[in-house]
Amino acid sequence: MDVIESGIGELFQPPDPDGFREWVHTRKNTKMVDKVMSEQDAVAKFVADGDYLGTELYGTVRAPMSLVRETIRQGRKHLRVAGQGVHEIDLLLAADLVDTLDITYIAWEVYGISSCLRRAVESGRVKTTDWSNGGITWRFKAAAMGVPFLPVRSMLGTDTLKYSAAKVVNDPFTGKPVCLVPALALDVGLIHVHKADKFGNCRVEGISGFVHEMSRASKKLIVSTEEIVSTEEIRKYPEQTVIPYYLVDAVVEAKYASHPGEMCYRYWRDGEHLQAFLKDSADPAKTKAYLDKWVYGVKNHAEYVDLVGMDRLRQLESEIGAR
Amino acid sequence: MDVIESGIGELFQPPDPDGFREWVHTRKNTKMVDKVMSEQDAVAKFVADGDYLGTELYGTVRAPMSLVRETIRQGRKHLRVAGQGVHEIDLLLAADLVDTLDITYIAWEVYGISSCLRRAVESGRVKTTDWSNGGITWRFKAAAMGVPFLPVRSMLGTDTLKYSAAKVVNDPFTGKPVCLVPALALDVGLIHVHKADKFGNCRVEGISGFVHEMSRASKKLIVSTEEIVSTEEIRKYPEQTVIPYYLVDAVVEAKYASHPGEMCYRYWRDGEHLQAFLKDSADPAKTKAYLDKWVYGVKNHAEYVDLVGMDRLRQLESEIGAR
Amino acid sequence: MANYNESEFLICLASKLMEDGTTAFVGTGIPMLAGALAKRMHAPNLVPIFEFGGTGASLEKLPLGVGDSRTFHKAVAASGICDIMETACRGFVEYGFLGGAQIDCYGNLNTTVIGKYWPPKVRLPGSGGANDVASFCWKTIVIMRKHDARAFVPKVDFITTPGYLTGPGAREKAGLPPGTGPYRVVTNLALMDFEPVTKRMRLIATHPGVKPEDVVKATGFELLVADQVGTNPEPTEKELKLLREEIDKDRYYI
Amino acid sequence: MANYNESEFLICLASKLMEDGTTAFVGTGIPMLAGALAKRMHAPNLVPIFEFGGTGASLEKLPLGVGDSRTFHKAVAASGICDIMETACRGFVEYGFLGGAQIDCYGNLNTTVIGKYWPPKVRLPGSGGANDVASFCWKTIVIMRKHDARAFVPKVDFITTPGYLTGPGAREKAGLPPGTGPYRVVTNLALMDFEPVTKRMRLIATHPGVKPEDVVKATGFELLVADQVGTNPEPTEKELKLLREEIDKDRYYI
Repeated sequence: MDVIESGIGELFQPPDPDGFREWVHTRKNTKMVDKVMSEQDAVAKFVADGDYLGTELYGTVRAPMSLVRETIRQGRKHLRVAGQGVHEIDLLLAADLVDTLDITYIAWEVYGISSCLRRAVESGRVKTTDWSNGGITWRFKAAAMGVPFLPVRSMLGTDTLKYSAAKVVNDPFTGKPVCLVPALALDVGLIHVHKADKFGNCRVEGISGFVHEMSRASKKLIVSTEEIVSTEEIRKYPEQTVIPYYLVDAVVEAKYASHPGEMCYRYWRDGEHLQAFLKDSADPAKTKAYLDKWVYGVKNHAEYVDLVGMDRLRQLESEIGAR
Repeated sequence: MDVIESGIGELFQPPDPDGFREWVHTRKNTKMVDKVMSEQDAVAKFVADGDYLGTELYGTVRAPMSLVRETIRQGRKHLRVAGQGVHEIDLLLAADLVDTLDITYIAWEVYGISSCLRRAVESGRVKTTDWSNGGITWRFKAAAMGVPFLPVRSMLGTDTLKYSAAKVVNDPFTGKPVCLVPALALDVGLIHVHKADKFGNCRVEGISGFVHEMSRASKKLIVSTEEIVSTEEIRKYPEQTVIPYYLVDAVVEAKYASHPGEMCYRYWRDGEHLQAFLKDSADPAKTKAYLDKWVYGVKNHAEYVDLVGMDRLRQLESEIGAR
Repeated sequence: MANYNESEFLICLASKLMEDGTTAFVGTGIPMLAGALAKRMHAPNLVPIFEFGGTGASLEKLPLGVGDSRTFHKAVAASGICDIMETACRGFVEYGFLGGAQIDCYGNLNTTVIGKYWPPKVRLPGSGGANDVASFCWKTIVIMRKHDARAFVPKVDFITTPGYLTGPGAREKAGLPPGTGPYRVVTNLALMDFEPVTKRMRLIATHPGVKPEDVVKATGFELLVADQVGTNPEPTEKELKLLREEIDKDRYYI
Repeated sequence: MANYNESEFLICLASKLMEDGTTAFVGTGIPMLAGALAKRMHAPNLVPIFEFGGTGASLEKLPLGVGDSRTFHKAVAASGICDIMETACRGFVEYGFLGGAQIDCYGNLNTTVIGKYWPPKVRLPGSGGANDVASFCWKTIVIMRKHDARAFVPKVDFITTPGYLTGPGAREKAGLPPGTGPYRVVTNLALMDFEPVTKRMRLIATHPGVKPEDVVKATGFELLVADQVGTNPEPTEKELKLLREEIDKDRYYI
């Protein structure tokens, strides 16, 4: 089972299952304790300069936008980021807080490509290592499984593999080449959910994206939630708990936290807001003005909600589809 | 990444992801077609002599007992079986239909050990390869992921590994030894669920056991269900679909099919029945008498239900805990 | 010539490539429009699959991304990216619809960088799920909105997503599942397939008014030409009406 | 000596080893009774974890297996075996409670075969989840109902489940997670730990009326004896009442 090929990309966060276990054993609390706190406290306590950070799902869909904005407000620097992203990573790039990117896709889907990404990478300010969406999610999954790598059958034969940090080996059972992606454990994960109790037991409605994998691959995990529910309710439908409490370090109540993105069954995306940012982001000065208004110009998510305005939010609520 | 150690156990079903893909491409139907049929037709069509067969969850809990009884009634022979099991595998062993076992645990939990297993293996009639529960489920998971193996951190250092067909290699990322378990794809999987629509979209309540992994690791999949629900209902809560229709070959409506085991939120186990079988199974003649009465002596699951009697079943329904 | 634009033509043609009752990975943009159109026209039982978890959505409203709530509205299942990608890896997804900035004669796609890797002249979005889709689906269909020598190049700057790589047998040698690969390329000028022996791109049909030599000339590599080059069907009134009044009434694409 | 039997003593002693507010893998049998008792006595916030998916169940009724509905009654999560085993692999489960037919001085357990592997003299159930539990949990606690030379052997016929394997450093060398291993052995006679340097089993406390030399004699290998051998506490009236009238009123075990 010799290594046939090794990607030449830098491994920004090497796999270390034993180190993860040690972290869990010494730093995580398996007691059910109340973890509800403000977004300021959560980010102050659990996001550090230089952290390797990840967000789920992505910028326009169930994204932890209020936590991302707070991270920017608190000026966390030299972040290393796992990027399947849209608005959330664009904001981090716009605020110049990112040093390295494990990138799979950063753009604006239907709206166009990312000016923030282009400036950051083309200038040489931000270093990149490329992966596929599957590839990076399987990296989270490897960390979530507590193993150092997973075998995958994509990325093979391409420059996506060459410029990644994956390896190719011959499978010792079939003899055929298979790609191995190294486990990716986050220093800190930010996840926004529909419902959580005060201990951190969480539910997500609709697609699960990679919430299962990323929540289990995070050394520190901050959850924001549209609403806090009772533990009695959690215990009634235990199969709906996608994130159990012991994974979670902080629970932040934050209604509309995914704005300007959508939250399925709650509110639709704010297309005007997103497109306005995307347009502004082509110009560094206008990008700064956006940050000044929507991030630095508010003290917290409550003020952000006021700035958006309840009329607008009610409108977005009316535009989301029912089940 | 040399192979440090190779288990000496026989690999009864070698991994073959490309073969699985070819099966899917030529034999599975991605159209949504009505798959409701009788258990007789389902077993006649989809269980063959010599098949590698698996069941989920296990003998006393959400087990596909009606399909197992029908498989025995139809006399399928030379089965190869993946065994984490209780009553369901005991019955297959009692009826002498099994040639080989990938065994992790076959016994009666709180009630005691299995006489059927002892007779079958100690006589040399049934060959075994041993695994841990985690190990065999990760084998299903490997097949479900479409990859030839998964790395795992258990089984290492033990005879469970030595007598398995796993391999130990040095992980090329950390340099530390890790166990590789080969993918295990079933020829046929039998699964009992709470709800399914006519196309095979299925829901399970409570713990999921290994339903996700086994359903995706089965070339042919027969599902029995406590009730058939409308596809409209399925489409209303798509996140509750644990088995999507395209995995399924047959849907069999079978209320009380887990009897004498339990079905969470529906009916509790029939402890008297189970313990009576366990006692009888110490004696080959009494074992045969049990089969004659409860398997061969009824034509189908409907007759089995009559034999058990609605009074008894209502009693078991009353004994199951609410949410 | 009927009253339609290039995007509308592209969407209608891509739509016709979507088979009823089959599974298809639907990416953002043209594939979503084509899928929504196909479901209303000839393929009501098409099962659209979106990489973040939606399977079998109704597509009553146009999704704006591969994870938004329209990708699992009235779906039969809403799981996550691993389940979807692994389902594709097991061979359950027939078609994958993709786009790219550059494509070569073997159908290899670039959506990562123009120029060298780092720092690049232009940083593009990256693979997203495209590499996985093209690795796993039985038939990949590439949609290129502008057929010219900047997009159809002898050598892509970066192979983001595998076509036939360096030619026959190369996918299998790399470890990709056998029997997979690019199947069709749809552009604003023509429809191409891949010649079975050499695995090189081949012109099989042009749009009304487009000559085969126009397509060859617009291609930056030597494009094979089938013995019989057909003509692609124009959009019908019904298709155009559906596109304009229902599917893309906000005009994201058309 | 108060009015209790060996099983009751064993259950009460095992129960006291369950720490409040921590996570513990609970296997079928004695561990379930001990867990149910601990939750009613000193450890109401014990989080019982069952291998087929139940996390944090109330244990109001005694589970009869590791997958039955009582293992997730009023639980905080009900997932599946992979999630649970992987959670343990990531280091989230502190204790694992196990039993076995044979045990050696390094705490290696046999629940697979007596005699040679195949065909064996006696075929036992197999590992079940025990191998995984003992590989991943920080502290494994072994419960042996009969302390004698048939069970406590110089060499187990089959190492189903890892103790310290061949001695210090062997687990790590095999690739098992560092810092893990057997922590206590509870029997009908005594309580043992593992001497930190040699990783050999060591007597640390006997039951009332049992002398250290009785335990040494009943052990088929050379049992180390701590400098200070304590006496294990007897079951209290309250514990016995709970066991007999609530937890195991059907007398599966006591």
